[in-house]
Amino acid sequence: MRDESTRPLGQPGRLAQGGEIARSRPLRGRFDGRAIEGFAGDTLASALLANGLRLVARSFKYHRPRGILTAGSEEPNALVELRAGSRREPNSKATVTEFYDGLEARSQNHWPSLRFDLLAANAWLSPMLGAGFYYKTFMWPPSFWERVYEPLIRRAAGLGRAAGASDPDAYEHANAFCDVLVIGSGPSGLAAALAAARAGARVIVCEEDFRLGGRLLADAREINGMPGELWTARAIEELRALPEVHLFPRTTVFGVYDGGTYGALERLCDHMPVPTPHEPRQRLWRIVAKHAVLAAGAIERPMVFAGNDRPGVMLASALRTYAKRFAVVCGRRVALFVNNDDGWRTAADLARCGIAVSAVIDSRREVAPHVSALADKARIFTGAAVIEANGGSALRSITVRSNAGTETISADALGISGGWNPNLHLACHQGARPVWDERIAAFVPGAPPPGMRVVGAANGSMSLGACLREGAQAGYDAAEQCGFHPKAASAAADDEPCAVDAFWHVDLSAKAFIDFQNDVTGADVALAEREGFRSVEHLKRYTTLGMATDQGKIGSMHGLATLATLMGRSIPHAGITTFRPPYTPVAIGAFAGPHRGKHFRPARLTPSHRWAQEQGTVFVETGAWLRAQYFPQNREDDWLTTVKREVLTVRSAVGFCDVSTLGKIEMHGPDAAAFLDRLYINTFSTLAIGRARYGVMLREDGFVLDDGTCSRLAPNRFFMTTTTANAERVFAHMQFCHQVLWPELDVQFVSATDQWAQFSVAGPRARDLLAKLVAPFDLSNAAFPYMAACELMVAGDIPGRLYRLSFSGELAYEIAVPARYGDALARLLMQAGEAFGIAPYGTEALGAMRIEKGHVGGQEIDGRTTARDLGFGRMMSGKKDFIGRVMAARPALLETDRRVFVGFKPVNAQDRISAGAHLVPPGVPASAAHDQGVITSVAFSPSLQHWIGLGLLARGRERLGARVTAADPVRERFVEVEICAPCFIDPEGARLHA
Amino acid sequence: MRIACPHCGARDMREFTYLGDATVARPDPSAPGALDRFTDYVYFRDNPAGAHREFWYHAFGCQAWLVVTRDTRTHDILSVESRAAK
Amino acid sequence: MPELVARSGLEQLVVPGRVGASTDAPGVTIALVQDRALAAVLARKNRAADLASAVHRALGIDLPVEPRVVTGEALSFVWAGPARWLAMAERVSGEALLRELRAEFADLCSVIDQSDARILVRVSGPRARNVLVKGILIDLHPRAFAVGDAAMTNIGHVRAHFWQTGATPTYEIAVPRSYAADFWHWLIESAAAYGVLIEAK
Amino acid sequence: MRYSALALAWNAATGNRSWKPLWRDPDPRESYDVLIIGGGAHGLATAYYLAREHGLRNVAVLEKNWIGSGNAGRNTTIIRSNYLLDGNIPFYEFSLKLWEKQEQELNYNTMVSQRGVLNVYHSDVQRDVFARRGNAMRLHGVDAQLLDREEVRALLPYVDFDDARFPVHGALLQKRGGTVRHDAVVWGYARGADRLGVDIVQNCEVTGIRMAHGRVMGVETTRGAIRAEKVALSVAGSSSRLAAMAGMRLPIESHVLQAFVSEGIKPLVDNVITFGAGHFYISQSDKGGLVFGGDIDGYNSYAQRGNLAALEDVCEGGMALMPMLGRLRIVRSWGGVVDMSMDGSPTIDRTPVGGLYLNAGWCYGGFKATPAAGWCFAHLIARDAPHQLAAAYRLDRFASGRLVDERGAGAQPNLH
Ligand SMILES: Cc1cc2nc3c(=O)[nH]c(=O)nc-3n(C[C@H](O)[C@H](O)[C@H](O)COP(=O)(O)OP(=O)(O)OC[C@H]3O[C@@H](n4cnc5c(N)ncnc54)[C@H](O)[C@@H]3O)c2cc1C
Ligand SMILES: NC(=O)c1ccc[n+]([C@@H]2O[C@H](COP(=O)([O-])OP(=O)(O)OC[C@H]3O[C@@H](n4cnc5c(N)ncnc54)[C@H](O)[C@@H]3O)[C@@H](O)[C@H]2O)c1
Ligand SMILES: Cc1cc2nc3c(=O)[nH]c(=O)nc-3n(C[C@H](O)[C@H](O)[C@H](O)COP(=O)(O)O)c2cc1C
Ligand SMILES: [Zn+2]
Repeated sequence: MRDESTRPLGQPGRLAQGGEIARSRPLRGRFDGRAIEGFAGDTLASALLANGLRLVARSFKYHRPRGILTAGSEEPNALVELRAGSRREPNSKATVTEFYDGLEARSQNHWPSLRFDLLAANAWLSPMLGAGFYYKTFMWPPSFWERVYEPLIRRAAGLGRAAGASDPDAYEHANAFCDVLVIGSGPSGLAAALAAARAGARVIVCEEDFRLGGRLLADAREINGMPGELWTARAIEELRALPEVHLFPRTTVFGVYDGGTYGALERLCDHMPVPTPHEPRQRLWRIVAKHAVLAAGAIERPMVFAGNDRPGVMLASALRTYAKRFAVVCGRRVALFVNNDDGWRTAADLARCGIAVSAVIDSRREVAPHVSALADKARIFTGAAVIEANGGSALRSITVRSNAGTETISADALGISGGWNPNLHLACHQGARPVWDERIAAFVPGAPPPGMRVVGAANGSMSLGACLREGAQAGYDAAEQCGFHPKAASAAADDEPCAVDAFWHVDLSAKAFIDFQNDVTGADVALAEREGFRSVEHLKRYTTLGMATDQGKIGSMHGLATLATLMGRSIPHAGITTFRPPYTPVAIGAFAGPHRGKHFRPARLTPSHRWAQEQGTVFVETGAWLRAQYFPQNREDDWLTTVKREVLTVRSAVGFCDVSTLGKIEMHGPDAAAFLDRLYINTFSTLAIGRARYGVMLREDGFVLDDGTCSRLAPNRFFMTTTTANAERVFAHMQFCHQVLWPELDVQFVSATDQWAQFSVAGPRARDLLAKLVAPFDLSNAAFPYMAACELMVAGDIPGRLYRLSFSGELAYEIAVPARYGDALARLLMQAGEAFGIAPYGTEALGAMRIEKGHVGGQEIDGRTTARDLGFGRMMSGKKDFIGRVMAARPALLETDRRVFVGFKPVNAQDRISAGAHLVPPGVPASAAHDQGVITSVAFSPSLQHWIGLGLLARGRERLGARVTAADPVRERFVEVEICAPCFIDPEGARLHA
Repeated sequence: MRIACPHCGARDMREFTYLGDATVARPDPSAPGALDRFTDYVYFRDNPAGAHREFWYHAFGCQAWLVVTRDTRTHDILSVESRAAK
Repeated sequence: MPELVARSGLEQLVVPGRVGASTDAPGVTIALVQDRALAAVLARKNRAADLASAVHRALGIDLPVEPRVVTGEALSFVWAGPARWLAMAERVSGEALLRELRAEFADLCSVIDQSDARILVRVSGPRARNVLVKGILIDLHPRAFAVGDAAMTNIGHVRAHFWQTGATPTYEIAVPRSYAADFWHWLIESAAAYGVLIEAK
Repeated sequence: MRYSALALAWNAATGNRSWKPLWRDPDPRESYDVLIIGGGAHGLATAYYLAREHGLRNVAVLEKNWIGSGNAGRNTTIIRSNYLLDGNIPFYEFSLKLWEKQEQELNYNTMVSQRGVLNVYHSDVQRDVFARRGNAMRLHGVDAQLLDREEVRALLPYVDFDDARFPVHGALLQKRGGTVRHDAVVWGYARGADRLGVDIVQNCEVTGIRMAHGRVMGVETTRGAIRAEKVALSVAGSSSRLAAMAGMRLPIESHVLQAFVSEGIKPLVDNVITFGAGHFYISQSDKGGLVFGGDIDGYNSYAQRGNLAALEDVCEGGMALMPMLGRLRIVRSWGGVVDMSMDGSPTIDRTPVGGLYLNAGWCYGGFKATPAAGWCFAHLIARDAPHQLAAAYRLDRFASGRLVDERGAGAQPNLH
């Protein structure tokens, strides 16, 4: 077996010459473990076909054998698992996967193997498994759904297997701006790009293929009398030479967003086994374009008849692509089944490659002689149809029904062409509805989004001559509107015949596939119609028509048309489902770009971060910041030991903590005091210079927004702090108040959060320590009492600030220096504080001490509490207006049984209380009916040697001394606690005034 | 969506934050019936399908509060004014 | 009393030398700009015009009224929003800059030290623009953004204020100090493919 | 025809020719006892319960497009009752109980899948906030479990525990939460209501509300005027527009919320997971697509589509939580117009206009409420008195201050 799989297949399908492939660069890869060969310039699909492999996949529901249908991103069948390990990519389209050396791919959705798939038995059950069958069964017994039915369905569904491991590759974002964005590089796109670029406009051309040229790479055509590929090469060369032109191959425009913003995905390294060093795998572009030219071409439609999914049945245009571009023959006995002139060109194009077409079956009764002349060597059936494609996992023959009766024709490839759908996806992303064009029996774009022009085949203009004219005109117009002076275009070609007659299905059997990938058949559409799913949107959702990875590019139109026919409505009346981004599937990693892992969001670092790292600090994510949580020392093996030590050090000696994360705002101006009065519930205009005050702000709805301190440094100069979490919101709120509500106030403010390194220095020895740092500044109580604030020199000549604020309840200061000195100040504090037994403390100790002192924090200011709830009722000035004053007087906010801020201690000192516990009266069941409040914050108090808590309790302040049960069922803790005042240490404040 | 900030130029919407209805005005807090009016001001909104005047804050840019008139059906921006003092 | 040493906080990250792809010449050159004082200058209500004339009288330069940077002999001003600027001076302390501005223009504006609030990075070289477009959603093409132009925007999730100082092109980018490490990471990652030279200051 | 495996087999044997439409497609009559505006899940459930529980069968549901074309047809299908506030828990729990027996009652497999909903947390503070919520649920008799890191690892081994900006510390789990096949809910209720005599009228847009003497008289529609003594608004994102027809302004803004689905893959994500440090949640549909979403775009919109910024934000969250998502591809994105209310909670109430009832303000979370909202709204319409389970959802709460603000975000809809 091994031998067989490594033996090259010898590329039996490869033509001896031709093709846009580099025969000098042979490549090897593996498909299902078997060696395959190809050349640079191949896709996996062209290589598979060249190697003679036609069965490449199993279908979604019935596990039917499937081959390659198309040569583009609309491929519904040939989906493979590409690469291996953590790079495995399920559902990769072989038709757009560039072949590279070492490529590894596997077929998917079968058991045990691609060739012998036992699940193909589903096909026998297909009458029972029609559209929406699962809505009608699996209901009994109810408990079986999660345990039996759903796991079965889930396992059967889905196509490929995800890697299931972290994606090792990098993704990048990038932004681009241009005058004209050209989407698609076929003749229409190139003509547009040339017209605009020659005039000097900034042009970006995005092409999803790895090679530019569109259908010109695949069809044998002439432009300006030269072969299409030559014209293309010259056009590309000219564009490349222009400085303001950017050509992006391998780049799919996947979405159109507001304001002329386009999303595009550039695949930088998908054509190699692993990305080159320093390169991302893919780059997501946001392109802002003044104008866009949508030249995305058209997508050929299949024909609907029994067995139309048989490997070997391919779009006629794909046969041409494989032959001309890849020098690959898809069969030796080729037939065509078409309803339009263009399909006939396949015969002529294949003939040029030496492949004879044996039969052409056209559903139309009449075919123009110059069209049928394109297949002069073939048997011609008009007014005929292929009624069945026969064979097993490869096409053997077709059954043709014509006036002459039914006959079976041997064929190993059948090219089908049901006409062309303009590729108008992107023209509709902004909600424009397509309009029906009877001439080409297809929808064409309605009003495209502002700034977009749709040209060429995408616009329903199918002939090459028209494509070139329209493209050039659009490029011309766009450039002109950008202020350039373009010249008239020069490229010309014939208007080849492209007549088409609508033809939607031969039959509606359960073997006539409409949506190949989701196995939606004609029978499903008929059933849906019968059951009342008569809106195209209902049809889609009930049958899953158009919901697979190709998003209905191949089959939707037939489904909708069939529904319309069944209901006796016109197609435009029945309508079409909505086109939504992305145009083709886009990797989630690409959207996330560089924002993943540790860089999902920036980690804001405090000025002393580096120093703290050196101390072996444990950090904690607090919102955007990374903060020191605690500073474990030798032999401290659990966090609580450390935190206890840190707290006790502060309470007995001195400690310090980086509090630079607080939001800081410098506010200046003659009306600063007046402005503050309106922001805070309490008054600041009366604040003396050199003093600080605690302040509370409400939202306009009367609930507490934030708290902090504000110091007056000079008559018209204030410095305020906000909580770390709310800094941005408060700042924006203040800007709103100033700019929108009270523009008359002469006040200026900026954020100074990052300017200052600020440390809290707390403990009985704080003054002694600081004296060393700020000498000769007088720190005595008389000169610098509690709530004093000043500007001063630190460590000799560093301009700093000192505030006598205490969060810990100790004698404490907050000292600030410009942030660049923060690291040095931390080191200095350690050094100078050594004599006093200093220890740094982190957010845990900070939190513990604030709980000991009963200060409110983020858990209490949770957006539902009022100033009164939190005990700030008396701070609310009755003498002035302030934000939130009026609404704070709503009846429910004044009710006396509201849950208010109190403290809790365990009745049994050994008990641990937990935050998040609910409070119920003792002795009653812990049920909602008895729920009276909640514990919001807890800490172990090293001073008291037991756990303490803060919380919100109905009528709490009236119940001091009473007991409640703190019920924490999710952690199975039920603890009796005593209600107390929310201050556990030094309630008189002697320490902080020391 | 791109908003032409009168100060900074046209910028992607991700530079901005949104506050909604700009047709409301903060009532006089001392006028009679202030509570009702504030209820209206704080909670009740125009929410038209069509042109809508709304507050946007140029958070990552110049920090101006803008009044943007925008069609809520198409996201087309019809006008932008700034409330920041020049 | 030991002296306090200034630190950028990026010491571990800003290691002079080449990083990224080993191109012959670096596509991008990156340097941390230090020793520059920054001050926010905010005109008092209705005094922007007076301030502009006063600045013109005192310094001979015009305060930009749109997003641009104007460079004078000792002082430069970057537009920082309506009636707001960022004043910059080389080799002086923030305190000194503050004193000078307050002394000159006391009643016309509020002046607030921002020297430590930002980290300033200079990015230059033939591929500098390719790097910045990976984060900045503003058109940097010379037709749209030239030497002297400035903008406030975001780079990823980081607030940034930047301006172009040279045609090479050269840009100076100011980001909040606390975000500097994350920004630096992004910058180096985005530039790596072009070959980076990190300059000593 | 009753649905069952037997019925499937019998029909398969007879060429699947005897299946009947799930609902008739009647032209609207001139008058009804009750008109329900909006053929979303809520409107249809309301009609069903009006008929079933209150015997009101002269009822029509008027839908401007096709039923389920609104948020019912575009939501990410999550059901749960893991709320914090007393005003919410009993209501959503009642809803969950109705889901649990829905398929048997409707004889329609709506694929109620109680696969468990996990909200992961990233810090001790967040753990306690979740504990508070879990405890509130438990006090209401609702299942809730607080999982630690290892318990989460056992369930979700692919989550980023190590290299993450916000490492996962644990999760709040509601096992009975899960998903329901959204479209099936619409079709199931439609079929149920239709069989009880309700007229489901599609392509019938209400363009005006007729009133006289402070009472509602009927509506104008694109298919003519229809009389009714009771008119019930259940139009989700269009609530303000309909209210405006009756001269009312609502405490609602209409915002766009996007959602995304990946290509179909074999089973990968077995539960519903919500990321606590960014805007991201995910589940896998039975068809194999990963269905996920995040925050609203953040601006008023009726466009039913959003922008790139929100999409990128959601994917950043996804990659941060589950870096294995990187190579999986989004196959489709879409948007819905959600009725974001000022406190993040809905309103089921009478209005100042007699006979005009309002069911609105469901924000991004009204799908899970469908059965209970239908039940309570039907009760309100039939009895002209609020159902006690929806007692918190009164319109006067904004004036009184009795808000139901789960997030504590205040009167700014895009923060809820
Ligand atoms: C992307 C997204 C994801 C969501 N995810 C979830 C989730 O996971 N879990 C959850 O619980 N909730 C979720 N929701 C919210 C949920 O979908 C909605 O709250 C809920 O569907 C609203 O109720 P409905 O089904 O009745 O609304 P809709 O289905 O919107 O029904 C309203 C109907 O009214 C019709 N209508 C409007 N105006 C008129 C008129 N003038 N005349 C006649 N008819 C009219 C509309 O066409 C529409 O059909 C999500 C929403 C969105 C958009
Ligand atoms: N006679 C007929 O019936 C008929 C029908 C269809 C096409 N044609 C021929 O096909 C050609 C059409 O020319 P054209 O330039 O309009 O189309 P084209 O098909 O030649 O080129 C379109 C290009 O756009 C690319 N593209 C599509 N979507 C994209 C996206 N989202 N992002 C990036 N790239 C994308 C495609 O890969 C393709 O290369 C003409 O030669 C025409 O004669 C003829
Ligand atoms: C739970 C859920 C799963 C979906 N799965 C798919 C899917 O697998 N394929 C698909 O194309 N669309 C899927 N969709 C999206 C729908 O196609 C559609 O976009 C959505 O219902 C909104 O409707 P609209 O896009 O027509 O406006 C899904 C939607 C939901 C709500
Ligand atoms: Zn701006």
